[in-house]
Formats: sequence, C-alpha cells, structure tokens
Amino acid sequence: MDLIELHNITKTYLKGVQALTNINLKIEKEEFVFLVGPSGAGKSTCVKLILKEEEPTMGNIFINGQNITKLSKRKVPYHRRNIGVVFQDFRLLPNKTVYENVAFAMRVVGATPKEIRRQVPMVLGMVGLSDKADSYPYQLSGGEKQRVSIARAIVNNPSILIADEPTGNLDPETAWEIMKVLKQINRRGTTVIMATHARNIVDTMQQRVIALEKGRIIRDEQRGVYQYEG
Amino acid sequence: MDLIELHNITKTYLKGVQALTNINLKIEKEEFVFLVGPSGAGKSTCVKLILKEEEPTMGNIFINGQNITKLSKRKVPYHRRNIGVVFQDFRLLPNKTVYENVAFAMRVVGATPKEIRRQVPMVLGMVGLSDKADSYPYQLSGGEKQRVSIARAIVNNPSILIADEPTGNLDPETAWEIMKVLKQINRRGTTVIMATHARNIVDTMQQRVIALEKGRIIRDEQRGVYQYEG
Amino acid sequence: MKARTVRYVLGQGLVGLWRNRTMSMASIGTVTATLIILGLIITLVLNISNLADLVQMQFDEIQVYLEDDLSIEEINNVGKQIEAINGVSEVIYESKEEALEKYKKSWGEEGYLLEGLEKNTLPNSYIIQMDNLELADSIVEKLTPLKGIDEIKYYKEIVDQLLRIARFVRTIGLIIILILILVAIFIISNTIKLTLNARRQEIGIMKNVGATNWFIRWPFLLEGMLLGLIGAIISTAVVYYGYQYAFNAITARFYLMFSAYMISVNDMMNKTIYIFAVLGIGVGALGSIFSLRRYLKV
Amino acid sequence: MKARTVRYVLGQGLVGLWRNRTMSMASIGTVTATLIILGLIITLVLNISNLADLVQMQFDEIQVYLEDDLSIEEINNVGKQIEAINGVSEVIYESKEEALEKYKKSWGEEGYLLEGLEKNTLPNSYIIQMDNLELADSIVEKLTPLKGIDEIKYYKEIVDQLLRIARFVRTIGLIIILILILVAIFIISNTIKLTLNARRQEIGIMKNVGATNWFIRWPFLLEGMLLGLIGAIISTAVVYYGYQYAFNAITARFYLMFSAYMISVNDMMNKTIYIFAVLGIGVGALGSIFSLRRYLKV
Ligand SMILES: Nc1ncnc2c1ncn2[C@@H]1O[C@H](COP(=O)(O)OP(=O)(O)OP(=O)(O)O)[C@@H](O)[C@H]1O
Ligand SMILES: Nc1ncnc2c1ncn2[C@@H]1O[C@H](COP(=O)(O)OP(=O)(O)OP(=O)(O)O)[C@@H](O)[C@H]1O
Ligand SMILES: [Mg+2]
Ligand SMILES: [Mg+2]
Repeated sequence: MDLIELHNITKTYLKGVQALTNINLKIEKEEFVFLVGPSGAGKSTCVKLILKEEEPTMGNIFINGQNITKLSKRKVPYHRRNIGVVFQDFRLLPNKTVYENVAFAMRVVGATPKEIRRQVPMVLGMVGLSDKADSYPYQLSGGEKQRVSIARAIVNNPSILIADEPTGNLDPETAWEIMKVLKQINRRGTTVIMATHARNIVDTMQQRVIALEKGRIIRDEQRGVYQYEG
Repeated sequence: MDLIELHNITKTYLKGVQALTNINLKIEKEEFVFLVGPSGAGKSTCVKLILKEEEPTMGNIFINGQNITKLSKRKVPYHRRNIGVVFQDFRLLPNKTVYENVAFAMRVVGATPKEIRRQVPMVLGMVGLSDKADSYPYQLSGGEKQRVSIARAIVNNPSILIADEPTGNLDPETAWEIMKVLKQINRRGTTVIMATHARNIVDTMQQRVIALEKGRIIRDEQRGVYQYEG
Repeated sequence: MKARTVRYVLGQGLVGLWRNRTMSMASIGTVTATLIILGLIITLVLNISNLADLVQMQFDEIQVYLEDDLSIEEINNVGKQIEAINGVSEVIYESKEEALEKYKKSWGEEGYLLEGLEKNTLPNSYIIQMDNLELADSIVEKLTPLKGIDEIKYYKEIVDQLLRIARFVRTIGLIIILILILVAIFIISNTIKLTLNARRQEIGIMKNVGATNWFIRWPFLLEGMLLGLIGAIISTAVVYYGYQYAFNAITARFYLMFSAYMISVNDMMNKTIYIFAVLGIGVGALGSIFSLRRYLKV
Repeated sequence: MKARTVRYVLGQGLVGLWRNRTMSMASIGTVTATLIILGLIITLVLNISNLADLVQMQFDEIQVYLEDDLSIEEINNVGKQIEAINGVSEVIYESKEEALEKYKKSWGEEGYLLEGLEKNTLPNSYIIQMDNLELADSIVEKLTPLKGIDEIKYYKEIVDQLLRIARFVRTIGLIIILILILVAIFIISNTIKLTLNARRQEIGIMKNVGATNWFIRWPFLLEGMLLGLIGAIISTAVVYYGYQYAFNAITARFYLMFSAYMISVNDMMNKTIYIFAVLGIGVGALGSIFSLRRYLKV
C-alpha cells in the first residue's frame, strides 16, 4: 500500500487559476522525494492539498489508505499530526519564543512536560539554534527562522515530513547541514517530500525527483537531477 | 565621493547579540556588490542600517556624503525614497493587489496617475508578473511574491537598489531572469547591493563580493566568487 | 481533557490577557463602562419603583363618609358590614373631630384658618385598607348599596396615575437595560472579534500543527470570560462606592428627607452584584463563542 | 499637499473604512452607543433643569401681609414704597376676598370647607415679583422696617430647596456626562489603537517605501473622524426619534399634564445635534491622533 496517493487531482483557485491539472502520484513509505519546478508550478499547492489546508477541485488524496478528501472536520487535526511541515513562509507564532514555538507543536499533541524538556533542546541543537532558544521570531535572521520551522516540523517524529523550500534562505553550508538532518530523519523511517529550487542539492542527493510545470507532472524519476538542459 | 560609506559600524541588538562588529565599507556609484555570508552573518542587518530601519550602536553611515545617523526624523522618508529595497520577507501590503502594491510606492513619492499607469505595468512585465496584477499577496506563490517585491523596489528608478536574498524562492531560470533585470538597472546607473546565498549566481556574475562572517568583513574583492573552499 | 492540557489552557488564557494588554484594557474598559451605566439605570429604576410603591401605599385606602345623622349602633353596623367585604383587610373609624384635627395638621401653616369654622361640617368616616389595590373597584362596588353611607371617596385617579407612572418608568427602564445589554454583548463580541482578527495568523498556525478546535477555542473563551469578570468586579466596586456616596450625600444634604425613600446600599448591591457577575462573565463567554465560530469554521 | 495626494488620502480613508468592516462597525457601534447614552442623560438633565426652572418661577415671589386696620391710602402708600425698592420688578395687590377665592380654588375638592367660615381672617397682601432670585434676601431686609406690614412671607425654604435640588441634579448630570465623554474617548482611541495594531505591518511597509508620517497619518485620521461622524449621525437619529416617541407617549398618556414641562423635540435636538457632531468627530480625531502618535514614533 502506498503511503501517499494523489488520484486525478485538479486544483483550480477561485480566480480561475488552474494550479494543478490531473495529477497522479504515488509515494511509498520511507521514500525521499524532491518536488521541483519553476516558480508558480504548483509545488506549494501540492503541499497544501496533502495537509488539507486547501481542498482539491477534483480527485482524491489517500494518506495511509484513508481518503482525506472525505475526512470529517473533527478528524482533520489528527490527520495533520502525522505530518510535519516546513512552510515556505515559516509560519512561526510571532509572540512565542523559538523554544515555545517548537514546544507548542508538542503540547498540541499532548506530550508530557518531561518529553518536551528532552525533545525541544535536542531538535534545536540539530538545526544549530541552541543559542537562539529565547529569541522571538522578529529577532531572527531569515535563515534562522527557516531552521526554527524545520525544528518544529520534526519535533514530533512525524511519519511524513513535507518541506517547502527549506533551504531558500540558507547559505550552502547551513543548507547541507539541514539536508543531513532530513536524510537522517528519512533513514529513521520518515517519508520526506521536499519542494526545492536548489539544483546542487537535488543533483547531489540522487533521490526521486518529481518535476512539475504549469500544474502538470512532466518528469518523475528515481535518482533524478534538477533539470537536463538549461 | 563614495555613494555609500559605512564607517566603524557596530550593531548590538537589545539582547546583546552583536550582529555587526566594526564594519568599514565604501561603495561607489554604479557599482554592483554581492553581500555573502552564512545565515546570521549580519547581511540583513547591514540593509536595515542603510535604510535607517535600525540605528547603529556605534559608527556613522554616509549616503551621498550625508551622515544619515544624524538625519532628523522628518527627513527619513525622503532618504528612503532614494533606495529601492527587496526585503527578504517580501513585506507586501496584504490587502492591496499586486498592481496596487507597486503603484503604492509611486504614490508615496507623489507620482502622477499617468506615470503610474505607464510605469507599473512595465515593471510587472520585467519580472514576469503581468498576469498576476490583480491578485492579492495571499494568492501568490513564494516566487511570485518575491518578484512583486522586486518590481516595487525598482519602480521609482532609485539611485540605490538593495536586494536581500531576491532569488531565495526562485527556480534557477527565473532567478537568472531577475539577475538580468538587476544587471540592466545597474547598467542604467543604479547602484545595486544584493545579499545572497546563490553560489552559482555570484560565481557567474563576476562582480565585487563582500563576505561577512559573524558580523565582520572577512573578504572584499572585485570580480570575486561565493567561496574559495568547501 | 488531560489535567496537563487544562493547565496549559488556563495558562494560555492568562498569558493572552497579558500579551494583548491594550486590547484587554479596551475590552475591560468597555465592559466596565457598560455595567456602570447599567448600574446607574438599575439604581434609578429600583429607586423610582421603590418610591412609587411607598407613595402608593399612602394612597392605598378607601374612605367612606357616613351620613350625618347615624346613631352609634348604626355606625358600628356599617363598620361590620364593611369588614365582611372580600378583600378588605382593615377598617378604621375616624370621627369628624379627628378628621378636623387631621386637616389642621395636614394644612400646616394655613391650618389656623380652620380655627374660625363656626361648625365642623366634616363627616364621620371609615377608612378601609385593602389586601390588594387591584380589588379596589370590586370593593367600591360592594360598598355602594350599603345603607348609611353618604359618599365613597377613593383616590382612584391619583392611584391610577401613580400606578401608570410607575409602570411606565419600569417599562422604559427595562427597555433601556435590554438595549444596554445588547450593546454590551455587541461591543464585547466585537472586541473579541478584533482580538481574534489580530491573532488569525496564530490560529491558522495552530491548526497547521494539528491543534483541535477546542484546544484553540478554550484559551480565547477563558480570556473573554476573564475580561467580563474583571469588568464586572470593577464596575461593582464603582457602583457600590458611587451609590454609597450618593446615598450619603443626598441624606446629608436634604436632612434625611429622601433617605427613607431610597433603597439601602446593601439591598441595592445584593441585587446588582449577581446581575453584574452573570452579565460580565456570560457576555464575555457569549462574545467569545460568537466570534470563535466565525473564525474556526474556515 | 498636492490635490492628487488629497484625493488619494480621502480615497484611502474610505477604503480603509470598508476593508476593515468588522472593526469599523465595532467602532461606530461604540460611538453610537456612547452618544445615545449621552443623549439620554442630556435629555434627563435638560428636562429636570427645565422643570426646576418652571417650578421655581411659580415660587419666585414675596408675599407681604398687611395689617388689618389700614386705610386704602395707607395701603397704596405701602405699595409705592415697595415698588421703590431695588430689584422689585412688579407689585400686585391682593385683597382678603381675592385671597379667600384663591384658597378655595387651590384646595379644590376640600375648598367647600371654607364656605363655612364665619369671618374672613385672611389679610390683604402685596405680591412682589423680583428681577432676580438672588436679590430676595436684600429685598426682604428692606421690607422689614416698612410700616403697616404684618408679616413678610417668602417661600425661602422651598425656593432654596428647589435651587439646591436643581443644582444637585445639574452637577450630577454634568459629572456623568464628563465621565461618559472620557469613556467615549477611551473606547474610540482604543478601537483605533486596535485598527492600527492590526495594520502595524502595513504602516511599517509604508515607512519602508518612504511615505512621510502625514501621508500615513491622514487616512487613519480621516477614518477615525468618519467613524465618529457616522456614529454621531446614527445616534442623533435614534435620540431624535426616541425623544419624539417618548414625548408623544408621555403627552398622550398623561393628558398633557407633563408636556408643558418638557422641552420640545426641536429645542432638544437643536442643543444635542451640535454636541453630537462635535463630540463624534472630535473624539474620533482625538482617538486617532493619540493612537497614531504611539505607532508612528517607532
Ligand atoms: N489562494 C490562491 N488564489 C489564487 N491563486 C493562487 C492561490 N494560491 C496560489 N495561487 C496560484 O497558483 C499557482 C501555483 O502556486 P504555488 O504556490 O503552488 O506555486 P509554487 O510551485 O509553490 O511556486 P514557488 O516556487 O514560487 O513557491 C501560482 O500561479 C499562484 O499564483
Ligand atoms: N531584532 C533583533 N534582535 C535581536 N537579535 C537580532 C535581531 N535581528 C537580527 N538579530 C540577530 O542578528 C544576527 C544577524 O542577523 P541578520 O538578519 O543580519 O543575518 P543575515 O546575515 O541576514 O542572515 P540570513 O542569511 O539568515 O538572512 C542574527 O544572529 C540574528 O539572530
Ligand atoms: Mg511555493
Ligand atoms: Mg537576512
């Protein structure tokens, strides 16, 4: 059984923008998938659909065999708890510190204070932000915010990790650190989907690459690269 | 006379974070400068100081021979009008459309409706967003927002253009389009300062590179590259 | 809910109150202002009502003038007949001499004019106290056929007028209070809407990381209730001391002339404190719920 | 400012009003509620004040009882002396017969008692009207030494009492109105603070692209003033129709008993409409300015 399946997905936004057209996609457990494509290709839209933040105009999405387009409202939060997400725009709580932002994701799922005290410093260490634990988001640089977002996404050991452009604001070195963290999490059994424009990273990692263009899948290969020509 | 001069600049944030330490820097008219360095090196802080969004803890900043650290509050807006800025976090007005966001920067400086009607569509065309003129920021993809921010920064033909990570959310192709636009503006006489992590771009463009690390300038070369080793 | 979660939610409610100090103060200020005005009107209505009751009690009797030539036996007889009527609670005999004395007294300074009367033309009379003012008409009806009665005097018009005024004041007061409660609910629900609006982003993020609706709702609900409660406490204090001050000022200024007609401070507060607490908390909670429903549906 | 900029700013003020509909409604609602309550209190104070003035006018005289055995000449003489006193505006002679008639009338139903008087013991008297109530004491002082006067009767206590009550009501009303105006300013400035808070990001961006402080301020200022104005218009309408309704209801219910003592709807509105407009706009502008100063300083 596939972990994630997009079946005939079409997404048309209110203004008539067709962000995704007839997408069919299967991702298995413990895969590591790059989602690439030019600006506006529909990568973030894919992420939003899987997270049930947007509803598809047509088609069905199955997560772990369950059709999430038919999910009742009360079950949506529990669906989301299986998925860690690094948002392109970070989405940090502006009036909580870095530590509290990460701890919040654990409180929501009912973790004990003991678990929180153990887990949060660990993930902050993984993304290299131990010394920024008490800073508020407005006191962080762009790359630091991005790493807080990553720490929050992985703190609950989700079965799926979706990262939307997680290295866009990072220098190559820090970016590679983050990639190591993602790879490590993947090795521990988490399925990772990463939307990115970082050609170096995609080409070096040698993982499955799904390329979108104007809302359609134009390429889907194991051990792919960012782009052939250009 | 230099267009921009940072003289013995030190910036310590409230929490004791020393973002910049004793920076001395001269940028001449019509230069094209890359500002590089790892996450948290102090690039955005430099930008904020030049824009007088933050005050330096020590030192003076001269723009066009004028000491802006001594500028009266009433003159700050006029100082800012000389500088177009692409912010790392875009900073679009959330309840104005793309067109209105760009037009707003012109209205502020008292442009005529005629000038606005001519100029705005032109710059939107330059960044490839003509068809998104009526969209609101929340309806845009990450890369699209970034390009709106670029359009707004260049619409008034500022004498200085500061771009903080203007390609962080763009695919390589679109990124190169944007670089062409920046180069073109530079050729027309605008001084361009660009903070970036895009190694490819820096290495290919062969322009002056100023490298920061932990708040200090560690390298400043004409025709430099992103990094030597690593 | 786990105890841990409850503690978290309580903490968040308080933290929210503190983090949005400006907004919290605005809300509390609004609740306080509304409740103080409510208190003012309650004070007025209760006092006027009370005054009307008191005045009404003094006119709450029927006077039966007896014919001039009745014997004592006949007079007693009439008295017994009156006592037998349904709804009559007390019957007092007033002789013509007593009546004159009463007039002299009630006319005060001008009473001396009556000294010069050559003959006491006032009649003997019975004064009838009723169980209930509403029975007045039926009692008068039963009195009419009795023999020995010259005239039945009932301050019908005055009593009716008074009843009407009291009812009118009560109705107007009730309407104003209702309007004010609606205004309060409106203002509070709007304030919480504003709070929510300012935190829309926050709510969105909470949902993103998998928070259930109630986990998001509770802190806001608590915040609203706390806002209302604090407003209620402040306004109770203000109304208490304000009324006490006014009570004392009026008593001192008018030499106790009014104080007998005013509701005592404690009676007043016994009535208002519950109204305020219930309204404050209830309105805060209601406001929160209305606003939350709008923003959590998305 | 260029005309273009003015037009832009005006447009933005209106757009802001519409874009933040919820907040605008909250603000307008608050202004309206506050002004309606203000109107209620103004209505009360003006009417009580008016009533006090009217009642006072009826007691606004000194009655001088003449000795019983004066000749007509002596009577006239006293009259002339009285007229000469400083502050006396009119002197009316009332014979003992006229006085009795007056008593009979004023006692109404009980007037018949006076039919039986064997002798009219009432004195002849002069009724003195004054220019100004404050002169009463000095006039009384000058009357005392005059010959032929038996007793000077001045309703000093009643008038004093009334003056005191009227002054008291006015003071209390004034205090309440002042408190309400402060409450209104507080609420509005808080509402605009909330609006600004919600748009803090927007203001930051405006500054980033080089907008001058006044370019940023004006639309908000205008928005605040518009909010106040709309609130003033709504509350004027409510108070107008509300007062008209109450006026008619009271007039109809009490058979014109009160209407003579109530300020007419138009007089009432002439006084309030300006107060409302000035308060609404002024308070809106003030609120905006207070809040803007806080957020544009950064
Ligand atoms: N809420 C919305 N309403 C209307 N159009 C939208 C909305 N959100 C996204 N779009 C449009 O849908 C298209 C796909 O957007 P999406 O965010 O999925 O792109 P993306 O692949 O993530 O691009 P980027 O790399 O620039 O982030 C874009 O053209 C965008 O303008
Ligand atoms: N308002 C603030 N208060 C406290 N510390 C701050 C504040 N703003 C920035 N900093 C700190 O100053 C340092 C430099 O930040 P800056 O934003 O200049 O970095 P940057 O070079 O732009 O990094 P990036 O490439 O990640 O955007 C960082 O360590 C950051 O945490
Ligand atoms: Mg995207
Ligand atoms: Mg930066």
